[in-house]
Amino acid sequence: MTMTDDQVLSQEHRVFQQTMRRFFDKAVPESYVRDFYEGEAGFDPAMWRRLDAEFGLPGLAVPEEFGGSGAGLIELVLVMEEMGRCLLPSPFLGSAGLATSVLLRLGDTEVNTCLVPRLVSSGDFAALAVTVSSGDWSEDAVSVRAEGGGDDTFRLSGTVRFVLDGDLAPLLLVAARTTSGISLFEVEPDARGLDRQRARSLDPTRRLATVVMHDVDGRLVGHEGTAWPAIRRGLDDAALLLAAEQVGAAERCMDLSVEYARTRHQFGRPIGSFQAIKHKCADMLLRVESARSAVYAAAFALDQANPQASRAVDVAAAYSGDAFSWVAKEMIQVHGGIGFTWEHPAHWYFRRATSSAALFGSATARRRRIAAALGMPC
Amino acid sequence: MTMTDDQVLSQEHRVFQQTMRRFFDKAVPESYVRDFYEGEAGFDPAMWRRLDAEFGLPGLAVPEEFGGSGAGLIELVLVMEEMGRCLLPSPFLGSAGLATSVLLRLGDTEVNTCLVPRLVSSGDFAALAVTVSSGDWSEDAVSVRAEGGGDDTFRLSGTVRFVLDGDLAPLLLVAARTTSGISLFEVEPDARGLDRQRARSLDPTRRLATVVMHDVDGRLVGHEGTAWPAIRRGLDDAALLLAAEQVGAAERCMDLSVEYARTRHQFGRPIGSFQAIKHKCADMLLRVESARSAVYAAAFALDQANPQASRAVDVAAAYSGDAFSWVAKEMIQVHGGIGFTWEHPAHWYFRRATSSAALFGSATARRRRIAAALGMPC
Amino acid sequence: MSREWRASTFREDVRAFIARLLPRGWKGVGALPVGDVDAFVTQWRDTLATAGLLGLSWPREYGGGGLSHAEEIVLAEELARAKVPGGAPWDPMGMQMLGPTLLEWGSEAQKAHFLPRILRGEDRWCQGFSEPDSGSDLGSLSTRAVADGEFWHVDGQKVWTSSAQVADWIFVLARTSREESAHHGMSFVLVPMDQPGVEVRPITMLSGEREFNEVFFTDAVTHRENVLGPVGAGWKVAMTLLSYERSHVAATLPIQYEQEFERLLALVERRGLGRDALVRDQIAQAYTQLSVLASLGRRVKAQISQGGPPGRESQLIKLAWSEYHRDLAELAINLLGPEAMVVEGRQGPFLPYTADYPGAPISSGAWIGTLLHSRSDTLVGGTSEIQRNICAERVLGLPR
Amino acid sequence: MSREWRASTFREDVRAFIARLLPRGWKGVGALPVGDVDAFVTQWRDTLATAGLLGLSWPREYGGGGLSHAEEIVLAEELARAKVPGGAPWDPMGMQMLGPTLLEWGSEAQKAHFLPRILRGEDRWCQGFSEPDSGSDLGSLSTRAVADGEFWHVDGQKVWTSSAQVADWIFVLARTSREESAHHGMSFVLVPMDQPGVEVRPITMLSGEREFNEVFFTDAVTHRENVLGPVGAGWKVAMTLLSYERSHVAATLPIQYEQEFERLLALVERRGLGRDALVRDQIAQAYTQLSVLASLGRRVKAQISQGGPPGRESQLIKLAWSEYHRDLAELAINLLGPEAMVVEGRQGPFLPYTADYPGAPISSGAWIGTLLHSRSDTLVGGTSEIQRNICAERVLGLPR
Repeated sequence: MTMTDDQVLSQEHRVFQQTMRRFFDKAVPESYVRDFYEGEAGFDPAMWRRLDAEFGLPGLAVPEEFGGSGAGLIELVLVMEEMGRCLLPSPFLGSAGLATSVLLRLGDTEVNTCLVPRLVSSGDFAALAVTVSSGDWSEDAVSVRAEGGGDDTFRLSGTVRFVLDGDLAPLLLVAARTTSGISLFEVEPDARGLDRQRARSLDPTRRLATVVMHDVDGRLVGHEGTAWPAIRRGLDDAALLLAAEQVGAAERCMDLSVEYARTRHQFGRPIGSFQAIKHKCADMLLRVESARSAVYAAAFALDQANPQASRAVDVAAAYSGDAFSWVAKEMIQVHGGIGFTWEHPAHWYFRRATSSAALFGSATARRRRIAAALGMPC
Repeated sequence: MTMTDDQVLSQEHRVFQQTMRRFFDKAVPESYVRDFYEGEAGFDPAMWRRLDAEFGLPGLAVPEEFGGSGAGLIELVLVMEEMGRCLLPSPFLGSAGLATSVLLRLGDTEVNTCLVPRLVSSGDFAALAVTVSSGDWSEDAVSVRAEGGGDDTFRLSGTVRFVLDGDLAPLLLVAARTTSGISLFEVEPDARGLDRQRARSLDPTRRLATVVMHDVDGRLVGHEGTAWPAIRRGLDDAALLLAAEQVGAAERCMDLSVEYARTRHQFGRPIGSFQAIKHKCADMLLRVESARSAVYAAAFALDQANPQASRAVDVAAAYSGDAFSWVAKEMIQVHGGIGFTWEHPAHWYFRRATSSAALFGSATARRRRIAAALGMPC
Repeated sequence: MSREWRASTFREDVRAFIARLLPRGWKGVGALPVGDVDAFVTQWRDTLATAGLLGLSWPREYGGGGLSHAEEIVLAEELARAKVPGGAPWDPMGMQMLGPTLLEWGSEAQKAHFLPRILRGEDRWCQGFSEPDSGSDLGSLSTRAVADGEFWHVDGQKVWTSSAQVADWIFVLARTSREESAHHGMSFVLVPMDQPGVEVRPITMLSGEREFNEVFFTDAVTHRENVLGPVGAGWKVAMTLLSYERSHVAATLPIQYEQEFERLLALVERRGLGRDALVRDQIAQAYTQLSVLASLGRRVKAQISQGGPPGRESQLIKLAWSEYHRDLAELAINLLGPEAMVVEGRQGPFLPYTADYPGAPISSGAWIGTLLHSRSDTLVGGTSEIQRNICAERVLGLPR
Repeated sequence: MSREWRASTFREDVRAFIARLLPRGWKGVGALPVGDVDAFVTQWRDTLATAGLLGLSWPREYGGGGLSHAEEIVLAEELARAKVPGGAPWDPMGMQMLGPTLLEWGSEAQKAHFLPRILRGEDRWCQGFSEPDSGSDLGSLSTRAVADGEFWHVDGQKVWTSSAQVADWIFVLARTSREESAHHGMSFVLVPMDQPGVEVRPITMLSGEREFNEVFFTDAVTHRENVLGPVGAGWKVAMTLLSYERSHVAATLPIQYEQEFERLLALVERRGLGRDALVRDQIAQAYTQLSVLASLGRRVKAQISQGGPPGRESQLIKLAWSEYHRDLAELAINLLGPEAMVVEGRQGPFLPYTADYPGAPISSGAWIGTLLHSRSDTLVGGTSEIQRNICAERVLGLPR
């Protein structure tokens, strides 16, 4: 159990953070999110273009040689915190966080020079279909089968649920099992035998889809049978980014609670002067700052290719998921009746927290991995 | 899942309860318990005689035909609550609660007419050695071996830990495995090859011993190979009585905490006016009354031979153990520094709670049984 | 047509009666297609009315069954066991809350007028207690009723009023004297809804449903005879009403929660989670809590039925059940795993304080509904924080 | 004999130095026979003193090492990693708390007199802050110091004073003006223990050990030059002192807790519990908490070492660690099962805020000691309740 060395945000990081905060404060007010609840909209192409045009966010962590900005996971983490704070509905997590990360981690020149640049400054985004109906993000759980001919074209069959933006993404990547193991495939959005259905999300700002394939043509991405390590590492990256999003969202819940507790009066006093409320807010603070510390530590560990980075991700993900869920729930309690209305944003965060707790694997599953990593006999 | 019918204490029960409360308030003040902490004393024969002479407590639940008072488990529960309240150090639980119960549940005429009466109005008490070194109170865990000749005399070998009053009890009963199964034996206290060592208890008011046997003569009690069902049911009875003791002790912790919170001032106010303390006390009340309800319900179920009585005992035992532990811990927190001193009785209750949580099996083990009883596949 | 019920054999009789009426293989209202629920409930209310099972404990002169509160509770239990409702969704306000309170505090004229109308379904009632600035702090409410000749004039705003959109009358706790002390100077005023001075605005809840409302009074009027109990005694009358609600809820809640727990076991079995040691422990913990609270509830009920005062345990019931249910909903959602991200099947409806309808499916939508609504369990009717204050102050005597 | 240490290579140098001195197979003080601990610690303190590793950040003119606070922290970390103490049990009071505070607030004469004596072990110090009626509420303390010519006269009572029975001096926070406002009118007074006006009565703790004391002042006297900082600035001086304590603890605690966690893993392995899914989840939860709090601590440390103000996270550290450690002790006891009923082996000694000595056995006695003492973690130095108040009020700005 070696601890990593001191790691802390640089001055540049703080400036970047403030830039993002200012942008999202203005570009994503409550009314913006409300539209996703009230209307049928589920994706805002204009916003996606702005993220690219103004900040190059889709390519933020893509090396410069492939068209990106060459930043690290820590910068992605800072972005995700801000997106979580305002609950931005966006393909950012699924595309920049997960799919791009998996592609890069394949370490394949052709992929890097052909596919990856498509996800930078093109307006395109990607979806990665890797779960199965049980929603387990593990190697064993990959159930789509790919049968191949002599060339790089395979025929894919199977169902994948809970695919982030899976019904919309112009670039659809599918993890499937061939005779030689897990491989990655690109599937054309309009391919024959492909059915993509948007799911009725608990959290309307998190777009999920079920992807059904019957003998769908898929083009091999990278080498056959060798995709799992890249997917596994990409899932680690995505889990960490999800944790960062949870930190930002949880902090916003805390801020809303503190603000309400300061101004709402009952029994002739602001409710924030009652210890029960006060202590709840203190516990929110403890969880938010603890989660943030774990997320930063894991991001630095991943960026430095620390051999224990994966365990650090498990720790950050398990903790942040639980922390956000707790904070979101207690926010409703602090708000009393008003927190229980459709109108108040409290439930948006509660829905996001509940939904996120199950994305990429539960806290319990992460703890199973931690126990194994600690060398406990299985 | 059928609920039992309404069950509530009768007026007679309440009178009995008050009688016991008055007796113990007077006979077992703090100074009485303190002697068990300060001195070498570990058993008070005079008190044991008084419990018998004044109230017939050792034979309370023994049928009248065998010399007892013929009361039910509910009466024993009421006694145990009061003993828990004052933390009476006594062989009552091990002898009247466990050993006598096992003997009666053997349903053997000879046992009932010869052995049982020895435990009523004689000043004698019994210890039952049934655990193994791992402290698991299950059938599989019985590891003492008995090798028999033609008559009722066997030779016993093995080690039993955590035997209530095992070093002192004039009547020593041992559960051992013969070729035909678990059997019960009586061992003479001065038998050759028998070694009884008092253990250094975390809770000095709970006397525990390790009993080591090398080819010790044991006289068969009841029939060979058929003792387990009686032991199992006796352990249920004892677990319920332990739970009752926990309820009484937990309530006393609550009373001490409330009293302290009313009188101790900090920041110019009684600390009981702060919500953090107030809510802790409310949670103590919730746990105490919930535990008591579960214990009474299980006692009525056992007394009525309800087929689900055993599950009710598991529920009461699991809940009461956790409840007492929680209340004892929070009592120290409410008391602040003073609760952390040797002088203050808070730690007596904390020790009793910690120790009791492991006696007759943990709450986790009880929940394993509950899950099985709910029909979940194992 | 109303049949006679005998107290001595009431439980057996009513159980047999219900069993005879229900369709074969009846699984509960929750198993009906969503669109059929209203029709079933309407028809079922008629059945109960015809059988003399509405207002069972009310005097026969007011259209009731003439039995005691004990049989009323038995009926509630048997209906819950049979997985059928005790009336229409708005009936509890009139039948379980206002009715008994009228019997205790009402004038002869009030009883003779209102009680039969409640049973016949001619008057639907709703409750006007909470206000926007007096959520957990009823003592501070500011809706006023001012007497002027034959009428009271009511001004103010109430909130969290269920069924207001269908109600004919509202019972309002209003300040009727200038005295500012918290619990004095209030009166319990019955106000007709169908007048220009009363405006109802539905509140959409976090689940998207509209069960609660805001009710605005702008010079609303009601006749001076529509004060229940003495002028200035409103707080006492309101407390009477709430105690009737509590005893009813205490009797039926354990049964509903047992049925819900069985649905949870079915979920575990369907998902094949029963061998997971962690899940087993969580399920056993939930069962332990359920079982313990049911015992606590029975102890309270038995004390009351023995005629004794409800002990200090009674104050704990609402607090304990609400937190149990909140935790159970979270457990169910955790067991669903990623399925909880997607609403499959119907979404569980809003039922304050209680589980989803018995017989509800075990698909994610039903449990998501339960999860969303369970967040109100620890808020509605006094937050858990207030409940703990009350326990500590009134039961344990800690200083305010 | 004192050797020179260089800042640039300090960590490597001191690590090698310690490694060379320790016996082969060194497992930590906790692995020594109980009777050998005192002798080892005394000898080890001499070794550190000889090597110039006491008062590392103090100026050389006062006998210190002339390095910075950063090296002091590195030294503390390396000693903790090597499972050896940084001095005698009473040294932290003088070396980590009073020493740096003297350097910040003391007169030249005070520094020249007291600092070398602390390092040479000639003066042992103890702390007089808490009072019987001012546990978590230091603002209300009532011990008074009154100036009379050349002397201050001290009257009152302090409590929870560790090492008072072996100390030569006590630093006392005393009221020195009639002004009753909470944090004003206090001074920080250094009082010699060896005089008739000072009486020490040991307090036996719930574990049976005697680590804390009551200290009674009855017209105790100290020279007027023994006030540290300006008269009336006692509160500020005391806060300086506490902040030094906190930064030291923040650096070493994670290391000690990691070592303790490894003992817990050893316990799980020895008891064969590693395949139990519930135990695995509990262990993973504990590890998650440990790891998260270590990250939080490093973030605070890094901010401080970057010269920035400690962020709002720093206020959380004590609260979080104390509750972590309390929970960990309970987990260990649960894992022991029935063995926890009996004290086997030595009982873990009292070490406020920290784990048992590194290298301690995994038998029940050690964990029972940890359990008993961990109950004080959430009390000593401000209860968790007070810590939460402070977080909410000072960090989040909630009203008092």
